[in-house]
Amino acid sequence: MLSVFKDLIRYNREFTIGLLLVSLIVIFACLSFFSPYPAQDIYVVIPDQPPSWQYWFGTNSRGQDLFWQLSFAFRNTLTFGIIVAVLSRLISITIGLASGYLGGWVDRILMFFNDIFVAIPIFPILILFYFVLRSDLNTYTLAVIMACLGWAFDARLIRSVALGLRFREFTRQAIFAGMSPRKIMMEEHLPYVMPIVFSTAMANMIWSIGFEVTLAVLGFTNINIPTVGTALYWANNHSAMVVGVWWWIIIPVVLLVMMFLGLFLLAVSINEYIDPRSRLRRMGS
Amino acid sequence: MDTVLDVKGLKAYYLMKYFGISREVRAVDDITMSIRRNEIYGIAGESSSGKTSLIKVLAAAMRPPLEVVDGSVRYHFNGEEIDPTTASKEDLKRIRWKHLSYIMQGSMSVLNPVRRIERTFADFAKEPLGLSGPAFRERVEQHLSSLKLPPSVLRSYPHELSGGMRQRVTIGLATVCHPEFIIADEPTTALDVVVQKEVLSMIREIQQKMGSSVVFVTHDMSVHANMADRIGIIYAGRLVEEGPTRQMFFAPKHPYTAHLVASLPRIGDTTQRPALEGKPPNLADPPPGCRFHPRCPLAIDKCRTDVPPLETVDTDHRTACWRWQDVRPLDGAPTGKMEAQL
Amino acid sequence: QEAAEAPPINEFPREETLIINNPEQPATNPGMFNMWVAGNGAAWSNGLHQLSLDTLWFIDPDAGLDGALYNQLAAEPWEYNDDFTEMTVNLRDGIYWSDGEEFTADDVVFTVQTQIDTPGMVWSAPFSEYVESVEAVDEHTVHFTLSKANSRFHSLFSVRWNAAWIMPEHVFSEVDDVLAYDFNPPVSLGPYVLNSYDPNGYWYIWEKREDWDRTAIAEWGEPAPQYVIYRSIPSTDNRLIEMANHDLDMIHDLTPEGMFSLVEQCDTCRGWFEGFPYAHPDPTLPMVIFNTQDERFDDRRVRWALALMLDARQISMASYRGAATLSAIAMPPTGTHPQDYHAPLQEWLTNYELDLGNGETITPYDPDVGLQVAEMVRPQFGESVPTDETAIRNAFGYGWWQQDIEAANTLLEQAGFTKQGNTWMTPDGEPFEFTLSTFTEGVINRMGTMVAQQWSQQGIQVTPEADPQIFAQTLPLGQFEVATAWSIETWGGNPDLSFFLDSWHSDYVAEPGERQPQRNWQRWENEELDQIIEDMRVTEFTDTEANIELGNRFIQLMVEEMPVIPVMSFNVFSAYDTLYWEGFPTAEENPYANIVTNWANSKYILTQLEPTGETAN
Amino acid sequence: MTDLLEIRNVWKRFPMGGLLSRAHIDAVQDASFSLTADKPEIFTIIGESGSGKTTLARMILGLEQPSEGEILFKGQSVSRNMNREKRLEFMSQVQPVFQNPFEAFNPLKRIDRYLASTARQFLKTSDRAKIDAAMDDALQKVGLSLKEIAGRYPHELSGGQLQRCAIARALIPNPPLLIADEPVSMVDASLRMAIVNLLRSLRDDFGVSVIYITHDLATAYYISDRLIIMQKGRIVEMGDARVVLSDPEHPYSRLLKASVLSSEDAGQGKLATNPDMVAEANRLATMPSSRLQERPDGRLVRTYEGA
Amino acid sequence: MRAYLLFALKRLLQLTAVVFAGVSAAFFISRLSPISPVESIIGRVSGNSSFSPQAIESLRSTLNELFGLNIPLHEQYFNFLGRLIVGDLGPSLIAFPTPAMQLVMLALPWTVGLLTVSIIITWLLGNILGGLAGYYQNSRLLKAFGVLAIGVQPIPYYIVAFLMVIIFGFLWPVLPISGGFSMNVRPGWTPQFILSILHHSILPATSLVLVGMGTWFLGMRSLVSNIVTEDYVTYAEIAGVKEERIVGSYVIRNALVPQLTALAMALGGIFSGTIITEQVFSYPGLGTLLIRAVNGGDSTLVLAVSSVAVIAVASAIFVIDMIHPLLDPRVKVE
Ligand SMILES: Nc1ncnc2c1ncn2[C@@H]1O[C@H](COP(=O)(O)OP(=O)(O)OP(=O)(O)O)[C@@H](O)[C@H]1O
Ligand SMILES: Nc1ncnc2c1ncn2[C@@H]1O[C@H](COP(=O)(O)OP(=O)(O)OP(=O)(O)O)[C@@H](O)[C@H]1O
Ligand SMILES: [Mg+2]
Ligand SMILES: [Mg+2]
Repeated sequence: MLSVFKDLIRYNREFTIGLLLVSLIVIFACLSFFSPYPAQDIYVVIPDQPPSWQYWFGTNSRGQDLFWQLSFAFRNTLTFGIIVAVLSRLISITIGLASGYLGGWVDRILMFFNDIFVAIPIFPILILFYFVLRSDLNTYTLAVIMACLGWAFDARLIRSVALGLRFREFTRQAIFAGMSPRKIMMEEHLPYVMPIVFSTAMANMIWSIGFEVTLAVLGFTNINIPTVGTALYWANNHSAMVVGVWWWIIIPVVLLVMMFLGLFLLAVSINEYIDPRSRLRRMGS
Repeated sequence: MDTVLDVKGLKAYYLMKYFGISREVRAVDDITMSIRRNEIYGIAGESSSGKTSLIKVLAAAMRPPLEVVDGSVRYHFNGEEIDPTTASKEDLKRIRWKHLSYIMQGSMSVLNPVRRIERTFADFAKEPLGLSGPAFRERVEQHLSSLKLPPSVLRSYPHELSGGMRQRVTIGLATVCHPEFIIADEPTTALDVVVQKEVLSMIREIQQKMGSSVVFVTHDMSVHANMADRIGIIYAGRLVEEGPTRQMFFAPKHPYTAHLVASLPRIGDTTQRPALEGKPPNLADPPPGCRFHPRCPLAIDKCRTDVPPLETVDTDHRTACWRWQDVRPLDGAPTGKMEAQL
Repeated sequence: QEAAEAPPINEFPREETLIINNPEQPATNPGMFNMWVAGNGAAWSNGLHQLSLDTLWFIDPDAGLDGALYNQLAAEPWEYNDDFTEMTVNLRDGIYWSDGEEFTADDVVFTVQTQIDTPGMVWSAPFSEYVESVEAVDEHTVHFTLSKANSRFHSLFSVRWNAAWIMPEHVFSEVDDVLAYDFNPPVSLGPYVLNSYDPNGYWYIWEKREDWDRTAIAEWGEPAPQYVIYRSIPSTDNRLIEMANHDLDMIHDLTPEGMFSLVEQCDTCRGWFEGFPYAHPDPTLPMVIFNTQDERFDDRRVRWALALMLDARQISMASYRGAATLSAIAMPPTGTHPQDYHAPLQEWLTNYELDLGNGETITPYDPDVGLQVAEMVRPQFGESVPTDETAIRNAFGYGWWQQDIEAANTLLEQAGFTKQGNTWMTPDGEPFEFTLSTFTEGVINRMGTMVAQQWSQQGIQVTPEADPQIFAQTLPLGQFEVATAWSIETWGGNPDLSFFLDSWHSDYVAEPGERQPQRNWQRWENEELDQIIEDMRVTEFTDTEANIELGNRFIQLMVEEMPVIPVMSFNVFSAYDTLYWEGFPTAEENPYANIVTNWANSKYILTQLEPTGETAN
Repeated sequence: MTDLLEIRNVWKRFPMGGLLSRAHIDAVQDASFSLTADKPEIFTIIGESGSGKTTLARMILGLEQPSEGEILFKGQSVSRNMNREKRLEFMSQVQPVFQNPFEAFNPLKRIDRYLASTARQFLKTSDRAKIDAAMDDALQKVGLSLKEIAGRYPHELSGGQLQRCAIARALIPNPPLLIADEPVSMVDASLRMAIVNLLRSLRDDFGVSVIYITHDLATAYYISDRLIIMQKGRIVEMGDARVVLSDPEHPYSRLLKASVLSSEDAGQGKLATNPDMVAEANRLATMPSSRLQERPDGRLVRTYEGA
Repeated sequence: MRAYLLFALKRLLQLTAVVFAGVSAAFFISRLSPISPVESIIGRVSGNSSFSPQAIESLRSTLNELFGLNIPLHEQYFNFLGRLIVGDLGPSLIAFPTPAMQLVMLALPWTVGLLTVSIIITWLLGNILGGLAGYYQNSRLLKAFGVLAIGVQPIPYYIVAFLMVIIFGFLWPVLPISGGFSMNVRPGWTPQFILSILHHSILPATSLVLVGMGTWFLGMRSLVSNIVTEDYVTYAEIAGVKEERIVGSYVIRNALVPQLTALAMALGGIFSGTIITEQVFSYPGLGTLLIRAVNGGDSTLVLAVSSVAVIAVASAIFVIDMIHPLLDPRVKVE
């Protein structure tokens, strides 16, 4: 594993750049553990200071040092995105593989639910959840809800791959080797859907963070928890852009873009690594 | 003699780079051969021996990572000489389908699944034929009927046709412009015997009618026996023997050929047939010397170190074996004398 | 056919048009103008109640054109009988509805009677409760017989920002189902009629009546703009941009930062104050409200301790960037109140002694906090910050409680709280922690966050919770521990406290979990308070001196008990552009009206405006 | 004589078109035959593509439910709806060998994984040593050894080795019956004989019966004991392999044999088929009423009413 | 043809089922809302003057009765289903007694209009550019576009929309930043009105296109780069088929099929985008209505908006499903 990693770093530029970007953001997010200021305190520094040596990312109109504030925000947002991505991957893999492999009425029932989840407008539901849960709607709760709403699309993709695998000879071989359906799905078919899982995980993160930002900007999340979304909410609340405190908006956006670019590059290069086709070619035959 | 194609010392490798480690698969390794006008040349060999790779070079259908590293390929069409490995895009376009056409391996997937057959025909042949509208359509229908296909297939989508029909459509596509040179890669694999025979006889008919040359590939020796005028045997990227069909079958001069022609049982004959032992060589790391030596019953020390040259042993018959004189037909090999029983 | 003909393009010449920001969300039910029905989605602040409807009196939160009390449809002030069980109103004559019908006493009677008869209308409940009967004595005299003594009954017809509007009897009496009627287009009793409106509710255009002089406003002059457009622009940034582009003449509210940047970017734009702090103080009093039904806050020592832990300067900076008008007393420092209450009470406050319970006393009041804040913002805003002491006191407030952690700790200990490490424990031995409900945005949210933070720093774990339903549910239903909002609102232009105080009577305090009627959100009960309220009920509204006396009693009681911690007035960053129009009210020269655009009083501004002569090209 | 496998008047009907449409295709029509337990044999099914060979095999493997008729294995009815326990029991008796050796194993997984799983499930043991022994035993039967195979990925083996591994896997539970659906059609000439010879030795040396499905008449003649020839879902001829192939009687059987290309004719370009034979075979395929008739030499031949 | 009708029928059944499940879910979730419309109206109404507790109590019971909130939940549910079939969900609670559907219908054309246009533009543009980028993998311009697409994609939509307002409304004020049409034209089928609508929709639509395109672009690009390795493409190239033809009819055409399915599935998420659009550009539409309904605890209106959204999305998916067999002859209409 480690050698693979080394190889990837040495020979795959995309991987290296991606890793660099993502590590930067992750390290940045982890710095929040060493923040000299509590996350929610306001008016701890002079407000509205542009980026400088003293305040690398400037300060916002709430008197917070943006460097530390954003490191909290990225920690929470990253955690949120990862939880959503992981949970919804678990659901979509389970549903997709089961639906594709088991077929028949299982498939029909699962896809019926899938269709519902696809057609349901998510936004009203999220807002309703906010009104029901209010400040209990923290990062984790929201992540779980988003995960429950965000699997349908990818489950269908996974299903279509699994559907093809179902009729492959090695699947039948596995059946007659006495493997249980669970084992076949998880050990035989899963590797084939991993590339999809990776690339959709990435898309899912963008999607969920986008939603978080949307909700936060409208004030429909717990705005006391620093996230990228609430950072933008507060910036908006203080008319940051028209007032000229551009760094309050531009810096988180740049960091966000860096993070996704990094994730994207990682996904692409890892994909190539785990894609059965290219893996076979690499192993030589 | 009237040669249409000259291949000299052709080397075509798959050059691959994975995370900095470069590997080459020597799929075509130093092949020299020539094809004459109005003949059917069969290429045989086990799978992964480089047949398709060679064909791709000949058909100017190379895609990275396949690259020609050495040698030349020359076509002679109407006194014009053209090397498909170096020719410009325009030159290639000029000869394509009019002079040179190609039936790709896997006829199941070479037709655009969302396009009606007639549109595909128009895409492929309208320009080279220089016909338009009804004239073109008539020409296509006529051609299809010679392939025993009703005109209604033109309105169909590929998935609506059976495997045999699709194969015939592909052959129709490749031959509708009456090219001088047809390259066919396993045109009958995956067809049942009845259909296979039909398709083969059709290709032959067209070839004879147009006087074109055909190079075709299959590993089914009985197809070669009935189709080809000459046969080339490829083993691990090398041409190991080449000669007129009868000689190849009845008097092979390479142990691998001898094995190939003898390996298949025949109805009415229950002699125990031995299988070729060992594993086909890895083209990324082929054995030194004669590449067949690890599996060869006749192998001597020399075979392990020295590459045997392709020597002419008879008219039109060349072989690359240090011990060709010792090669004898194996037990159960066809003799040409034994009438197919009953 | 007619439909094929393109309708004329309506041009609204810029120099004849006043464009006003309607702070409400775009109307939910844009074609609905029947404002008398509760919850039918009719928009109010889109010009309907400012320009088209009218009622008997207006009481301005500021100085007013000729005093704060306007006799609008009434020809003169109300007349009560001696025991306040009857009220007689004389109406103006020569007032006409926009459809030519004359306004008479029948309209007033119809308005009251219909609402009594039709539950589900906005004023049904109070009319049913207070009115025994109503009759038209003659064309221009209405006589109310009240079901019980009520010296403030007239306030139902007195607009501070809104009041019971008079219905056109000749229209509504024809209507079968008053509740379903949309009153579109509205028949107007004010100087403007509806010209057109956005079917999506984003804008409404009003056009001056040709017979504007047959409306009550004529008394104060001719409204200058031919057209008035109300635009709803939910995004504050867009408001700012539109004004900077001169597509908006009056903005209801901006963020403090938005205001600072607007005056920088637009030469012709300004706020209520020419310079810092720009904002207009509304006659409401943002404060910290304790739910006194929570036993931890049912102890004045705890409430005082929490008050002493606060640093008002920081709160002012955090919420308003310093542009707050602080007030230590339970009285918004707005309108005429500083002259009536704040200035006179300075001395009493300065000498006020707080008994800490352990034998020590302190004098907690710092009379110069306002001056200190002014010094704090001077480096950033320089010349725009006033230098004159009275000006500063008017803009930044008089004084506030000195932060005194030691005294606060003493008080808490006296109340049985203990400090373990850096955490305060309640007498029950639980950690002293609670949630502070606050607004979702704006200055009140910032104030709440800051207050919570200051308490947290002293070892009380306080979590601010942004609550979108704070006024609709949280406060009325008592679903909070501590909140930042307000339970005090006044007329502003009059020292009378009836606007909020009557509802603080202990008779109205609801059981925990029940809905508390408007305003006594702290659910505080106090005998002395009840006495003040009962005294007020038999004091004539116009008896200024008696009312100020009552006010002083109230304020002193509040200081003593601290059931809420008053912080400052609700300053609204209203802005206006003087490129096309001039004559707007200002803090210094001519504070004749509240600049806030959604209040019905804003119509008086139209009579004072004059075109500058600038035209759009 | 006990029956190992008995196929009784089995039909398989697939619906075509929509839910409400009545169109269907009879992939297998009225097939009956049986294999005895006492004498292992190679039983060959031959026929054109689409004639129902695979469908028949799938029904025998219990992957498809016959529309009509019954399939009995050792007297027990084979059903698609067996519970897992029954199915495992059944699978330990009947094992398949698939067509494409390169596809038979997941390219991302080691091969021994399948062998080990088979051993664990069907020999009901989790003792590593026993499993290894069983694996090695089976591999030895096909001329390989565990040492050669252990830890290797499919791409590291040749097609012949792969196909032998697949057969070895099928042999682990010591099933009396193997079903091999075109096990050699995807491998080239030099490998083909290795597999075919292996099937033969399984019968001769280990007493395994094999149902061998193929297009290839030559290998059928070479190894099989009995065969059936199928055309469009119907069995048209059945009997001793050598007898039938030496002298096919049904027109379709004859067409098949005539279409076999022979290397004896090398260079003569014999590619023509007698069109009348094709026409006759196609005509019979569509005839509605017909039945199998026994001939004196023991074979059954389909005859048609009105033909 | 008959087969196609049967296929349509089956899909229609499925559509009904999805709609039923969707609106039922919306019904029950909307009933979870802790906000009572009655309380918020009382809050608003009594905010204007001092009401006594008795007055409030009488107002409350009146309103509860008026709104029909005093019957059990399951009865409300069956009422709701019955009313949904007739297309009248009853009066909105925050705009009583205006029918909720009337409010929805007022907002619907704007949302549907803006979304349809921008989705179609997004989809076409993204797919065509993505297709070209996948085919001409060495083109500098398209590569740059790819980098841009990847870079723009993660920017929150709110920011994109907001930057457009700042740029085109503030720094360089050339386009209207709020409203659906100008105040000086009257609604109607007149050229002025239509032009005004188009003019006002430029910024909202562009912002939607900008953020949406990246996904399609990237998706299409990777799809195409797989398709170009398909045999039928290679074969057409070898045969010297014209390049435009290959790109159009062989490559992009085949890739569109999965992209169409993806479009159907992406529709469910679009409503969230419009809410931001409406907020930032003060554009009329369903999103604002929904937020207002939720804020006001108007469960009828929430349901009306959600139901219409579910039906709209499900129908759009249905339409796409119906086009699918026409686009891909392999899809069996069974
Ligand atoms: N795109 C490719 N990249 C790398 N190696 C390849 C590629 N295509 C083929 N090869 C390798 O080149 C060698 C020759 O392959 P080729 O397809 O020419 O064989 P073939 O004789 O046509 O086989 P078959 O009978 O299976 O068609 C094989 O080892 C194969 O693995
Ligand atoms: N699941 C299915 N649904 C519908 N039709 C089917 C199904 N499986 C097979 N068929 C049809 O049944 C017929 C018999 O198919 P089968 O696969 O059994 O033929 P085969 O003899 O194995 O052919 P091949 O030699 O090509 O493998 C064919 O016409 C096929 O289209
Ligand atoms: Mg090949
Ligand atoms: Mg088959």
